[in-house]
Amino acid sequence: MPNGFVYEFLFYLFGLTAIVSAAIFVTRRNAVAAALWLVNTMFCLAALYIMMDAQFVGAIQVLVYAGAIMVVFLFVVMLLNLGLPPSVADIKSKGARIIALVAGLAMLAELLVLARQKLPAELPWLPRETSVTTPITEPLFRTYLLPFEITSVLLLVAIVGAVVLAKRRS
Amino acid sequence: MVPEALFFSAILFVIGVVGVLTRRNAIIIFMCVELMLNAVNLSFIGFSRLYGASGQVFVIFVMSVAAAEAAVGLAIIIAIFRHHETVDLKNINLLKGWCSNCPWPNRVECIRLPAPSPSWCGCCRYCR
Amino acid sequence: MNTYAALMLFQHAYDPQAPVHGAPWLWFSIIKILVVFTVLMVTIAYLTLAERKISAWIQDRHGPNRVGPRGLAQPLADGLKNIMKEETYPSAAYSPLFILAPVMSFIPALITFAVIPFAAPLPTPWGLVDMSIADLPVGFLYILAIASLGVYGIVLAGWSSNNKYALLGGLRSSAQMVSYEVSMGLAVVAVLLLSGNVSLSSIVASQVATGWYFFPLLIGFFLFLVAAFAETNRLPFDLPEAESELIAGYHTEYSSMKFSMFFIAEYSNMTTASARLTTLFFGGWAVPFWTTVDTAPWHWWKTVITLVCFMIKTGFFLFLYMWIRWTLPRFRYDQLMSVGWKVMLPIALCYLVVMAGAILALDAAGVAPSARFGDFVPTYWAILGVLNIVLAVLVFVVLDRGRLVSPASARVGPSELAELRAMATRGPAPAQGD
Amino acid sequence: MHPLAGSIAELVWLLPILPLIGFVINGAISLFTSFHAGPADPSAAHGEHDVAHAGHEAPDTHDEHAAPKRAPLHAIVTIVGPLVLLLAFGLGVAIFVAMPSHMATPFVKTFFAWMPVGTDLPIHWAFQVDQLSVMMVLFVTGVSALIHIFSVGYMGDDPGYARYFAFLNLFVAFMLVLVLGASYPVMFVGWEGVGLVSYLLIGFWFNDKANADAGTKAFIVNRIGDFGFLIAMFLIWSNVGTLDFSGVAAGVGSLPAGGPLLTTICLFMLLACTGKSAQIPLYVWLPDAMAGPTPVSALIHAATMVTAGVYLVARSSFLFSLSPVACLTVAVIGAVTALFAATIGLKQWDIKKLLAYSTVSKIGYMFIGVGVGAYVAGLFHVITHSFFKALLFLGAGSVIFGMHAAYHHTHSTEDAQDMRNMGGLRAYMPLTFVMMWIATLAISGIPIFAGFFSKDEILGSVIARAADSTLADVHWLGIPGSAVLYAVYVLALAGAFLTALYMTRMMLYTFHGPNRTGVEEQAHLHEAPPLLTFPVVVLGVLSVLGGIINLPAFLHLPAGWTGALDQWLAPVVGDATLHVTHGVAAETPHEVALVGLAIVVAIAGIVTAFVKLKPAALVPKRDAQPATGFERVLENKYYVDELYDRTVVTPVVAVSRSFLWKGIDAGLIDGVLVNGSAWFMRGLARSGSWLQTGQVGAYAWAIVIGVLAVLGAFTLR
Repeated sequence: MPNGFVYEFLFYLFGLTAIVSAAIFVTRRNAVAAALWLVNTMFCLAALYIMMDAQFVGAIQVLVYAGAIMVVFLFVVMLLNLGLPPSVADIKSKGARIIALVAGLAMLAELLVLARQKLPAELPWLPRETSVTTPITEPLFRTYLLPFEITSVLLLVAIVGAVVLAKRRS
Repeated sequence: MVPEALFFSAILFVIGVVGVLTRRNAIIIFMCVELMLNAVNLSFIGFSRLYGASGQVFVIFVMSVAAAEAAVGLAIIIAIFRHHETVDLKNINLLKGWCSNCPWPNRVECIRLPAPSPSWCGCCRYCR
Repeated sequence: MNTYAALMLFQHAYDPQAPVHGAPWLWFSIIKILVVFTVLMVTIAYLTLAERKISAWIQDRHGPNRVGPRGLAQPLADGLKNIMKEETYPSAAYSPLFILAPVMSFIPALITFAVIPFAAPLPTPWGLVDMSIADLPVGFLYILAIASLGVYGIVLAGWSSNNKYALLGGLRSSAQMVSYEVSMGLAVVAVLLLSGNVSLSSIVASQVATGWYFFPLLIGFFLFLVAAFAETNRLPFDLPEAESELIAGYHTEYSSMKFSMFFIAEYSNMTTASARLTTLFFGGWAVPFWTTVDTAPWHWWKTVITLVCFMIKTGFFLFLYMWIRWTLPRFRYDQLMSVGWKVMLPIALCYLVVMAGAILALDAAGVAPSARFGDFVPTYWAILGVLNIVLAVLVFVVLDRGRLVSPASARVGPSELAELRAMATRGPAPAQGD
Repeated sequence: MHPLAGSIAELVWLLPILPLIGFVINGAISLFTSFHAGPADPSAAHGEHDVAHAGHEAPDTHDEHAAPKRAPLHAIVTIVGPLVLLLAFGLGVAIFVAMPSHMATPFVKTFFAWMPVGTDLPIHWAFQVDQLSVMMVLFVTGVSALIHIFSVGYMGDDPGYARYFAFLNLFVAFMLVLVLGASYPVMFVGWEGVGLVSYLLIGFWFNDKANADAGTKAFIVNRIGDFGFLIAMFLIWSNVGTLDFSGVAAGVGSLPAGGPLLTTICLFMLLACTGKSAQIPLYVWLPDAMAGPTPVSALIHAATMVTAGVYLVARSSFLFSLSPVACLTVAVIGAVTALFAATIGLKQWDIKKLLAYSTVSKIGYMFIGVGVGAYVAGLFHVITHSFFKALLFLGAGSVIFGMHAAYHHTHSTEDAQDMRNMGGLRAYMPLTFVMMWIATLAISGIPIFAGFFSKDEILGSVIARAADSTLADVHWLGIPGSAVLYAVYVLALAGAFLTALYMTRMMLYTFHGPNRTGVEEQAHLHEAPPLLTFPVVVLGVLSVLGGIINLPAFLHLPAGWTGALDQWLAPVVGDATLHVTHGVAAETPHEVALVGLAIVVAIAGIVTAFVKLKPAALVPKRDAQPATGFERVLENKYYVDELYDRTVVTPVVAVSRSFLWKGIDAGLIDGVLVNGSAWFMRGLARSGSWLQTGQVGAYAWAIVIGVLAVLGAFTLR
């Protein structure tokens, strides 16, 4: 089990980077810059996943979120040419921001109180010899097979829906 | 490391919430929602350290749902942009049934009016 | 406890066939990073020369031959020129991203190399050193993930230049890469079916044991090859920088070293893609028909031979890149998209289903169940290979007949043609609807 | 291991399926050709004169002006309809042959768990093959097959030909489910099914409101009886815990014999029987059911469906035999119905109505039989009755067919079913005439003919039970059981006299005397085509020879000739019969004298008719004077329909109209609940619409506040 100073240091580093990036993302006026900060957050999260023995999920986090979803976001931003110049002052007024911050802090306080529960002991790390995809195959293809299959239907519906919505009617 | 992960997750989630509350750009709000989903994913991964690999499976599901949502949501945003030339949510309130600056904010009266007037906004289908 | 750990370390120190642990591992990693980076950079520099020489050869001329003996110092001169030239910053550009973009296109291309095993493990007094920088257990997914990030540099370059040609190039590139990424990922799933593991070293090990995947996964290889060309924005898919349409696409506004970095990124992408093709389909560093070299116990000369072998294979694919560049014309943009979505994606999906079914059927029929992971079984391989050939014949001969691949053959319908002609004589037609 | 296991009896599921296949095929043809094969429109098909025939059938025959229009795919229907019945009959015969001569236990074939209600009530879809059900299968499929063949000729030119055969096949399918079901619920499916098909067929020509009303009436009256069946089933289940016949037979012994519980169950079952078998007080639907095509009357309302009540009592003999009071009730109802319907039959002019009342009367006899515990006698009468009554109806159908054809040729608007318009048909329809006389003699109880043996066995059983049985030992409404039984005997005898009388009257008015049809029409009167006469002849033969299956013992025939049906049914109803007769075989005192008395009564009835009735004096319907006095009461069927109308229908309609419709439905439900809730919700929605700003930010705020509240609640917990 990789523990010790280096591990913890890196864990905190990635976590804090994720949080700082997210905070910057929320406050950027420029949509493209915001999206890039969000990508950074997602990278850090992928690193956290890998450090918590979820290597497969970490890889597809980069693949799906950073590589696909955020690219599509960027694509749309550019297609609509929204980034330059920052014409829309899309951040709300100061009062609204303060109220939102208060609500956010309240929610954070509540979440932290709730998170202070007694947690069970962590599971042992997988031995290095096993393939990293092995442990999730059992729940994915047996326990949650039906949701898995339904997800494929959902994706198909999403594809069709996106095509229909974005198609330019002549 | 699980409590730390939960801590990070909570903060990221709250940042996403605050983003949704303070922004007006539909795409940015969308990204904030994605951030919230990511925060939840982090919790799932943390819990999978405690309760087994099912948590990772849930993350996979969340990702596919997020992908589907991004596809459809962005398509909607493109469609809206084509119509309104903006993605500022302040101007997108068709859910209300009439536009905010319509002089006849009541659909029934709107129908009853005899002829179109130049002062109408023309943005709801009854005024048009 | 400490004594035991010390004993274990001690034992490792004197067993060159056991994996290396602890501090030596860190040092070896640093050394490998430095060496690989340096070699890669030099290779890339000389690839530019190779490209020009090969193009000259194909076009029956001499190519660069003034700097150094037979022009061998040309890359040095080019590099020097690029460093000395003036950096231009367009006033309307969004400068943070304008500067960041070349870096972001350069880095993913380089770090992909981190997981590729380029030679047999090297035994040292401190233990067995993997000849890859980091043998990630998710190496395969890592490759896909990092490859999908390559688009950022191009997209951001195009957008931040605030130039419409650059933006179009960036848009094209993002659409193109997203489209072909899917086919690429699906095409190589068949490799995973055969190898049963996602780590690249085990994929190579499986190919050593059972034979290269090129033959039993012929169509998958072909799909991957096409997708790799599209991913690297090389001809015939170099739409993002199509000179004739978009001046230079996303790097129109770039000059000097920043422009150069896009070139370095492109060539390192090519190198990485060639290395990936080698690793996934051509047995990686394995030497054909010489099992002694490919298997333990390891020895330093085996490492050397396999490294050379790997370089030859990768070099072949690099040559293929250049060869094709000077052979095939560029696709039109809509053709590119329709090939990606209407041809590549369905074929990749069907291929995956067919291969999975075939493997299942072979397993059920009891044709050497161990063939996938352990032994080389000619029957198994022959069946899959013949299946692939039959499928290829089906796709290209029977099914096609001017339909399946026709999106790529630039056919314009009569009405479309009339419209285009009208446009040519009268100027653009009035916008319809909307 | 049951002796039938693995034999052809395993194919018992095929029996209802075969007619069902016919139903599907014919029904599909009917559906897909519905444009042409809609209900016959009498005014369109027959010109103006058929308007007067409202309520009577009007097969479109022999139209000399245009070639007869056949329904589409006529040939397929013609082949499929009767063929499935013949196949089913063949299968029934095969099962019959496969059965051993003495089979102690029924062969129950379970197919699937149909309605498993927890572990308390495992209802399976199961068929029971025993002597009783096989007997019923044989005569149901046999008679039905003949009637199907008859229908091919009779209904051939009807536009709804395919629909007709679809219904007919469906009816047989349900009837087979009824007789084959191994438990009350399965039987109930058939029970309800035949009721449904009866409704469909009575209203076959539903363009005419009278026909549709007759169908509705049959349906509703049957439903009243079905209610009794359901209650009886619930009582059995709650007290015995099962609904399988074998299970109930085994479990019923634990109930107090003759106690109020058993009597209640049996009486509710009797209610069901009176509905299905048209007994007092629920007989009123059967005469009206003559609105359907004549073969339907023959099939459903004479031969098969109406005997379901008798079958139910026989099938439940293990219940009835334990409750003497209920048995006596059955017998009394049967006797009263027999006499009552016979008196009405005396004055009917419509040939089919007369036969309908005759049917009611005859089923009364069967009820007497099964009521006094002579189950075999009752079932014997069921079979012989199905022969001669089907014969009578089909003969009447031939007559109507001929009459109608004649009137059709002359475009007359006379009533083709009224006996006053007939007379002297002997000359024109000799074969029908002979066959009808055979049936008349059979129903009257003249020796040799089938009806004689079965009727006398019932009458003899009544006397035997009156002398010594559990029935004689109890009191029924304060009257000693033996007295009741003697009264039943007298009533039945009187009914027998009247039966001979009105049947002879029918024959006299129809076939004898001068012809009153009209001079022009006489030229067109002729015998029915062979397709119609063939089943009639077959049934005629059976009516003559039918008695052979259960010849009485006093004939002193060699062993094996007498009492065949008794021995055959002994494993099913033998125990119950013995239980009624104190465990010894019933001995009828003075049996020969009683038989002689019955013969005398029957002959007296025939002679009386010949002496008193003067066919020559009869005038056609258009010239007839309205009847007076008691005759008028009889002609109007004792005004029972009017009585029911006053006491039941009118109050129900009035309450429905004034209170349920205008008060509850329009006022409370529509006014307060539907519109009121709509008003309420509209008000609520108006107030809620203030919250709906259309701004996504506002909705996001709403969600966040909700999340804060929920998380807060968790925090404080």
